Amino acid sequence: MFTSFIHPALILIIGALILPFIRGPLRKPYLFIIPILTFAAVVSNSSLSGQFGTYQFMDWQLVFGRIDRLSNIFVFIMGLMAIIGTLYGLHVDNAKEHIAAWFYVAGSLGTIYSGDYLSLFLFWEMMALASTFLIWFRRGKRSNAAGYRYLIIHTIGGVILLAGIMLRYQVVGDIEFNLMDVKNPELYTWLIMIGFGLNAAVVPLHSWLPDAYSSASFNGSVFLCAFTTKTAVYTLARGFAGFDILILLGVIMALYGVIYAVMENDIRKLLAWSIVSQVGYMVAAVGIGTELAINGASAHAVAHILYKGLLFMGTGSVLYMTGKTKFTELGGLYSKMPATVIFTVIGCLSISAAPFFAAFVSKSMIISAAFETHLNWAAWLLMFGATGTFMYNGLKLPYFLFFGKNNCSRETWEKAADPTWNMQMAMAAGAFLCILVGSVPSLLYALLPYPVHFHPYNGYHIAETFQLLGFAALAFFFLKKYLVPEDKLCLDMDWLYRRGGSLFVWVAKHPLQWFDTAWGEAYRVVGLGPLMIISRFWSWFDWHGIDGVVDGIARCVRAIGGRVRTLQSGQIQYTIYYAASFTALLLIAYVLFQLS
Amino acid sequence: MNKLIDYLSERLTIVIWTCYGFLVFIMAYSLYVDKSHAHTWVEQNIPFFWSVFGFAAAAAIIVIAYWFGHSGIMVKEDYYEQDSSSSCGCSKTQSSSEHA
Amino acid sequence: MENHMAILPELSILTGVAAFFVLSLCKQLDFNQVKNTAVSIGFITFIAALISLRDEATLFFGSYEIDLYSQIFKLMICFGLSIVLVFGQNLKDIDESVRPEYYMFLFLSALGLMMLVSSVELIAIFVSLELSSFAIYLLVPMRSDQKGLRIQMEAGIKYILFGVMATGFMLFGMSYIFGLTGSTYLAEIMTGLQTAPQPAAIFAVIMVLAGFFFKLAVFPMHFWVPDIYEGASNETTGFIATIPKLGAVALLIRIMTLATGETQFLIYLLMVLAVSSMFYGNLSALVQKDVKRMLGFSGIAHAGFILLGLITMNVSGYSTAIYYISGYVIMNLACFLVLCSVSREGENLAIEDLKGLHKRQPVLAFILAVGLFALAGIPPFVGFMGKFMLLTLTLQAGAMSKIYLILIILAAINTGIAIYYYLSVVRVAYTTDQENYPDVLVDGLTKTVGMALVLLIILMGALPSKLVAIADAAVKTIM
Amino acid sequence: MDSLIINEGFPLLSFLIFFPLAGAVVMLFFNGESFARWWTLFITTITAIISIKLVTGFDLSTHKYQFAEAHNWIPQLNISYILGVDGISILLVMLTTIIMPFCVTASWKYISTRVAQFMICILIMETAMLGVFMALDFVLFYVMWEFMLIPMYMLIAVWGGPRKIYASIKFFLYTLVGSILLLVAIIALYLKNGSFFIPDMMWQSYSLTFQIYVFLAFFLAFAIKVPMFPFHTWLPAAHVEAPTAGSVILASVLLKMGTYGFLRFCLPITPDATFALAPYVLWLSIAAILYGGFTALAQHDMKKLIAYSSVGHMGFVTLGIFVLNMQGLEGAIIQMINHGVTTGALFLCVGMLYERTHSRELSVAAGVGKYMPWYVTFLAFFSLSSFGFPGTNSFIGEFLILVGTFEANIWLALAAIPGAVLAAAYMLRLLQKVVWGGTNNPDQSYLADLGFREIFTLTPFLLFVFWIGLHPQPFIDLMHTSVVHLLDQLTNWQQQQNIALLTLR
Repeated sequence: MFTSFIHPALILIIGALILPFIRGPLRKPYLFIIPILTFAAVVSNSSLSGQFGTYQFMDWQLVFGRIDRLSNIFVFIMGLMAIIGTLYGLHVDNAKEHIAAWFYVAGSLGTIYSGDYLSLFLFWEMMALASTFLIWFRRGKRSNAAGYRYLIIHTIGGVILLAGIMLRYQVVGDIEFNLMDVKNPELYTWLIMIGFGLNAAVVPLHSWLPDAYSSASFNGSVFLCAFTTKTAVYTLARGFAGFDILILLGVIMALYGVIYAVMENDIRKLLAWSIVSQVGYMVAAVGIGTELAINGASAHAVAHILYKGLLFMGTGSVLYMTGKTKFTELGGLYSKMPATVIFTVIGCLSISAAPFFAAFVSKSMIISAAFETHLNWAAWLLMFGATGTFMYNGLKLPYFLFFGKNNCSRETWEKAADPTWNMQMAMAAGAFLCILVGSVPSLLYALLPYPVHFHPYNGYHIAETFQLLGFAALAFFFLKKYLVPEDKLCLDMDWLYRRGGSLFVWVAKHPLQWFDTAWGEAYRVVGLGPLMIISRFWSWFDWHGIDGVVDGIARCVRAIGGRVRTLQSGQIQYTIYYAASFTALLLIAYVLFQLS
Repeated sequence: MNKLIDYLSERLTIVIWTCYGFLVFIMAYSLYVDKSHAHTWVEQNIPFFWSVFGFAAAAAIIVIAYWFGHSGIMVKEDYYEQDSSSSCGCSKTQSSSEHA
Repeated sequence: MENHMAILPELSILTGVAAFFVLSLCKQLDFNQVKNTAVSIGFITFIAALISLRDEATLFFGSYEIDLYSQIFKLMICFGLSIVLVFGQNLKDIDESVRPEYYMFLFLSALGLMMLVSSVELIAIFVSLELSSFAIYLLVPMRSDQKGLRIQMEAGIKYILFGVMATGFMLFGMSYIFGLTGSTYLAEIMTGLQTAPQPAAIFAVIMVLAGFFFKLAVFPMHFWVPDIYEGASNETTGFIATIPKLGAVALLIRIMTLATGETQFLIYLLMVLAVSSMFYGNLSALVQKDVKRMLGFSGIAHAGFILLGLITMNVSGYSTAIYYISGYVIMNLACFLVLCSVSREGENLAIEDLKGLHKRQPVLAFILAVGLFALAGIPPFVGFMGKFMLLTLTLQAGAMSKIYLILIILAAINTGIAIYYYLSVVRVAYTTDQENYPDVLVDGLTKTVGMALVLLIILMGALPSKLVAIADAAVKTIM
Repeated sequence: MDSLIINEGFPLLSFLIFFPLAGAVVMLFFNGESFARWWTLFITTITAIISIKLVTGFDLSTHKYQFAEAHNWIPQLNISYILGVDGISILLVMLTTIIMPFCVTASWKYISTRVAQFMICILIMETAMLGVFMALDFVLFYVMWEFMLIPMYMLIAVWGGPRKIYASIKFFLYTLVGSILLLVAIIALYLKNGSFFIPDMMWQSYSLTFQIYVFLAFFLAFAIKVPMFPFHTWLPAAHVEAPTAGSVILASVLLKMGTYGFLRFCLPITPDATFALAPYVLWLSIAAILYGGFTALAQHDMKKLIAYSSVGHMGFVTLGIFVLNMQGLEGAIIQMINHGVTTGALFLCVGMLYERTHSRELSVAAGVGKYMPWYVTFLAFFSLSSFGFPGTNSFIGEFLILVGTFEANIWLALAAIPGAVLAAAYMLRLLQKVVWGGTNNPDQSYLADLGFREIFTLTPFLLFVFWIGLHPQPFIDLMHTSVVHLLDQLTNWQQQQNIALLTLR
C-alpha cells in the first residue's frame, strides 16, 4: 500500500492514450488491467486524507486531490463501476469506445477529487465531452442528433457553471470548492447550483437524460447511468448540503420519474426515468443535509450505481442480443436468456428496496432522515415513490420483459439468447455486490462519510417493507391490465369521453403533454431552430447590409469618376468654356478675398 | 430454471393462493411486531397501515399513470420516433442550411 | 574657356540636332544607323551632363546661369531623354521617311528644356520654352496615320492652340512684371517685386505660373493632356509625359521664389488647384480604358501633389518637389517603356491588351507592376516617400492649421482613390492567363534599362536622404 | 532613446527581417519549382531557428525594448531605422517566424503553378510582417505595414479561388484606405514632438481633442485589420479565396497586427482618448463576438465559417485589451497567439481536405471521419481548442479575458459568455458534420488519409495547443513585465489627470 497520492484519472487517461497501440491478444488483458490499476489507486488513496496534487496555476491554487470520507466513497464506487463496465464491454473491439468511456470515468473521478472550481470545471467538461462520444458511438442518425443535443445542453450547463464560478471568484476572491453558505444564497450560488443540477437531471432540467441514455450504445449506457448524475450528486452534497430547495426538487424528481417510468414502453428509457426518480431521493437527502441524510445520499448513490448498472447490463444484453428495446417487441424471454433473467430480477429487487437487497439499506436511511427532521410530507411522498419504484421496476419490467405476453417477432425470438461470458460475468459481479451490500450493510456503512447509528434490519422495518411490496404486488396483479401496452386504448378513451370527462382530459392533456415535451422540445431546438434562423439572417445581413455599404461606396466613387470624365469631352470649345469659367470664378474669389 | 417456471405456471392457482397466504401472514405479523421504530402516529395506531398504504399507493400510481398516459402521452410514444427522426437537431438544420 | 565647357551638354545635344539635320537631307538611309546614332548621342549628352554637374558659370550677359540647380535638372533631362531613346529606338509608329526629322525635333525640344532650366532672364526663358514647345508641337502629328482617323493631327492642332493660349497668359504676366520692376532679370525682379504694388505683383506671378501649369498639366490648364497623350505616338507621349515636366517644375520653383510679400492668396489658389487637379485626375482616371489616357490623368493628379511642395514656399518643400518630380519621371518612364515594348505596331494599348503579360514577358510585367505600385504610392517605392514627405512638409509649413490639415487629408484620400486604377492594370497583367495573346519580344538593352529603372525606383524610395540633400543644396543656390 | 537596450554585435533583428528578403531576391534568378520549394523551406526554417535566440536571450526583468538597433535613415525629417522587441511584440515575432515554414510545407502540393513567384511572395510577406512587429520608428512601421499589402494581394489574386479578383482588390482597397488616415495621424504626431520614434510619442500631454482625432485615425486602420465588426467584411471574402498558406498567414499574423497596433499605439499614445472611448470599443467587441458567432453558425463553406469565427475570437482579444487590466491584457496577448495557432491550424485542415475534395462545402466534406481517422483526430483537437475547451490554449486566453472583463464590468462579461456557447455550437456542428455527417454522406471512400508531410505540418500546432493550454506560464512570463509597465503607466496617467482636474477646480 503506497502512501503517496496517485491520481486514478491519470492512470485511465494514459491507459486510454496507449490503448490504440495495444492490439490482438494483448487487448483484452490490457482492457481489464487498467481499471483494476485505477481501482487500486483509489483504494490506496483512501488511506490518505487531506489535500494532494496541488499545483500553482497562474495566481490560482489548483487542488487535484482533495481526499476525505465523502470523496472517498464516491471514487471508490466509481472505480468499482469502471471495472464492471469495462468487463461488460470487454468484447467490444472498437478501441474508441473504451477510450471515450475511460476518459469519461477519468472526468468524473477527477471532478470528485478536485478541491477547486477550476480543475473541477476542467474535468466536468471532459466528462461531458467523453460521454457525448459514448452516445455517438452507437452511430445512426438518432444517436448523432441525441448526442449533439446532449453536448449542447451540457455546454450550456458548463457555461452557466463557469459564469457562477467567475461571479463567485469576483465576490469571494478564491476558487476553493467547499460548502456554500446555503442559508443566504447569492446569484452565483444559484448559477453554480443550476450548473450542478443540470447534470443531476433535476426536474425541470432533466429531459436530456432519458433522451440521451436511451440512445447510447449498449455498454455506453452502462457507464452513462453510473457517473454523470452521481458525480453531480457528489458536487451537490459537497457544496449545497442543507439547501432546502433541493428537498422539494428531489421529491418532485422522485415522483415525476416514477410516473413516466410506469408509462414507458422502451425498457432503457424506463430505466433512465428511474434514474431521475432515484437521483431524486439523493437530491432530497442532500437538501435535508443532516449527517444521516448525507450518509443516506452516499449510500444510496453506491447502491444505485450497483443495481442500475446491473439493470442496464441486463437490458443492454437484451438490446445486444435482440436489437430491440420495446416491451411491445419483446416479452416472455425467460426461456431464452435465463441467466440474464436472474441477474435482472436481482437488480429489480434491489432497486425496489426488497430486504437483503441493496436499496433496502440505503433508501430507508433517506426516508427516516426525512422523518427525523420532521419533513413528514417529504417522507410520505418518498415512500409513495418507493412503492411506484417497485411497481414499474420490480414488477412491470421483469414481468413484461421476461414473462407475460410474448410479442417477439420470429427473428427476434431466434436471436434472443444469453450474452457473451464477459457480459454475464459483469452482471454476476453486479448482482453479487447488490446482494452483498443488501445483506451485510455494515460493509457499506463503514465507508460512509459520517459515523452510522442506523439499523435497517428490525422487525418493524421488514414487516413494513413486506406489506408495502406485497400489497403493491397485489394491486399490480389486479390492475395489471391497465399497465399492458396497446390493447383497448381507443375504447378506454371512448369510455373516458363518455364519462364526460372529455373537457377535463382536454385540459389535462395539453398542459401535461406540454409539460413532458416542452423541455425536451426546448432542448431539441436549443441553439438550432431559432438560432439557425437568426444566424442566417445575420449572415444575410452581413453580405447585403454591411458589405453592400462598403462596395456601394466604392461603386459610388467610380460613378463620380464617370461623371467627371464627361468634362473631358475633347471638344475644344467646351474646354475653353470650362477653363474660362473657372478663371472667372478665380477672379471673383480673388476680389472677394481682397474685400474681406 | 425454465423447468421450475413451467412447473409453477402449470400449478398457477396454487401459487396464487400461496401468495395470498403469505400476505395474510405478513398482515398478522405486522400486528404483533413492536412499533417502537415507527416514526408517526398513523403507523402506530392504524392496523395494517402499510398494507393499505402499499395497495393504495400502487393503485393510485397505476391509475394516475394510466389516464396520464392515455390522456395523450402514449399516443406521443411514436411521436418521439417521428420527431427525433425529423427534427433531428443538427443534421436537419445543416442539410437545410446547405440548401440555403 | 572652361566656363564654356559648362554648357557641354547643350553643345553635345546641339551637335546631335545638327547631325540629324544633315541626315534628314541625305536620301537613302540605314535606319539602324539612325537609331544607333540617336541612342549614342543620348548617352553622350547624359555623360556630358554628368561631367558638367558641378560646374558653375554665368553666361550670355548674366541671362544664362549654370549652377547646381540647373545642372541637376539637365542631368535628369538627359537621363530621361536617353531612356526614351532606348525604349523608343525602333520608333514603331513613326514613318521611316521622317525619322531623322523626328529625332532632330526631339533633341531640339530637349535642348530647349535644358536651356530653360538655366535661363534666369525672362526673354531667355520665353525663347527656350517656346523652342522646346514648338518642337513638340511638330512631334505629335508625325505619327503615321494607321487608322486613317488622323487623331494625331487633331491632337497636334489642339496642342498648339492650348499651348499658344498658355503662352499668352505667360507673356501677359511677364509684361506686368517688367512693367512693375523695369527689369527682365529674375534676380532684380525678386528684389523689385517686394516693393511693387501688391495685387498686381501677385497677379503677374500667377499669370506667369499659369504658363508653366500648362506644361505641368495642372488643373485647369490640363485639358490638352488626355487627347494629346492618346493622339501622339507612344514614344512621343513617353517624352511629353515626363521630360517637359522637369523643366516646368524647375521654372515653377524659380517663379515661386519671386512671389514675396503678401502671398496668402497665392497659397490658397495653389491649394485649390492642387486639390482639384488631384480629384479631377484620379476620378477620371478611374474609368479609363486606354492606358495612355489613364496615365495622362494620373499625371494630372501627380501634378497636384507637386503643387503641395510649392505651397510650403520653403527650401525643403521645393527640394522635395524636385525629388518627387524626378521620382515621377522615373516611374512614368518605366511604365512607358513597358507600353512601347508591348504595343507591336505602336498602336495605342487598352488595358485589356496587357492581359497575361506575366506569361508573355515576365520582366516587363514586373517592371510595370513596380512602376504602377510606385505611382500608387505604396512603400517602399519612391512614390510613397515623395508623397509622404510632401504631406509632412506641407502640414509643417502650415503649422497644423485646420485648412492645411484638410488639404493633406484630401490629398491622402486621393492616394486611396488612385490605388484602384493602378491596381486594375496590375491585376490584368498578373492574374489573367490569356493564351491567344502572342509573346512580347524585347531586346536585352530595354530589359536592362527597365530593371535599372526598377532598381532606381526602389533605391530612391528606400534611401532618399542623399537625393533630398542634393536637392536642398540645389534649391539653396537659387534663393 | 533611453527606452532602448541597444544590441551591440550581430544585428539579430535586421537579420531576421532581411534574410527572407535576400532569399526572395535569390529566387528571382533561380526559379526551378522544386528548388523554390526547398529553398524557401530552408530560408524560413533558418529564420525560425535563429529567431529562437530572441527568446533565449530575452531579459524578462525589463520592459525596455531589447535587441534594439538604431541608425539614421532620413535625417531631414528625423526619420530613423529603429528596431526592438519587448514583451508585447516578442510573442508575435516568434509566432510569425515559426508559422512560416509550415505555410511552405502546407503549400507544397497545393501550389502547382508559378511556384517560384508564390514563394517569393511568401518570403516578402515574412519580411514585412516581422518588420511591422519590430519597427520602433513610425515611418518604418508604416512602410512595412503598407508594403505587406503587395505580396498578400498577389497571393490572393494569383493563386486564389474563383472570385479572387473581387476578394483581392477588396482586401487591398479596404486595408489601404483604412490606413490612409493613420498616415495623417502619424504626421500630426511627428509635428507635435519632432520625431518618429514611437516611444517618444507615448505619454505626451496632447490635448484631449487631438488625442481623440488620433485615436479615431488609429482605430479605423487597426479595426479594419483586426477586423472588428462592422469593418470585417473583407475578411470572409479574402479568406475564402486565398490559398491555404495565404489564409494561414492572414489569420495567424495579419489580424494580429491590428490588435498589436491597439496595444502598441492607442493605449500609450492616446491614453485619455482610450479611457474616453474604451466603453464603445468594448461593446463593439461584444457585438463582434456575438455577430461572428451567429454568422459563423450560418455558414456552410468551411473557410467562411472559420473566417467568421475569427471575427468572434478577435472580438475577445479587443475585449481583453480595452478592459485595461492585467488579466485582460495578458489574456488578450495569449489569445492572439492562440488564435494564430488554432485558426491557422484549422485553415490548414480545411486546405488539406480541399486538396482532396476540391471543395470547401461542408456537405461535400460530410463523413470523412470514416476514411481519414488521423485527419479528424487533428480536426477534433483544433475545434475543441477553437471554442476554448478546458485544457486547450484558447481556454486560458478566453478565461483570463473573461476574468478581466468581470473585474471591469459584469454585464460585459455576461454579454460575452453566449459567444462561448455559439463558438461551441458552430465548431461542434462543423466537427460532427465532418466526422460523422448525416445519412446522405457523399461517397468519401476515395479519400486518402494524411501523409507524413501533412502530419508533420499539423503536429507542432497541436503541440502548442496543449503547451499553452496546460502550462502557459512561460508565455505569460515573457510578456508580464511589459504589460505591468504599460498598466502602471496607464494608472499613473489616470491619477495625474485626476489631480490635474482637481487642481483646475
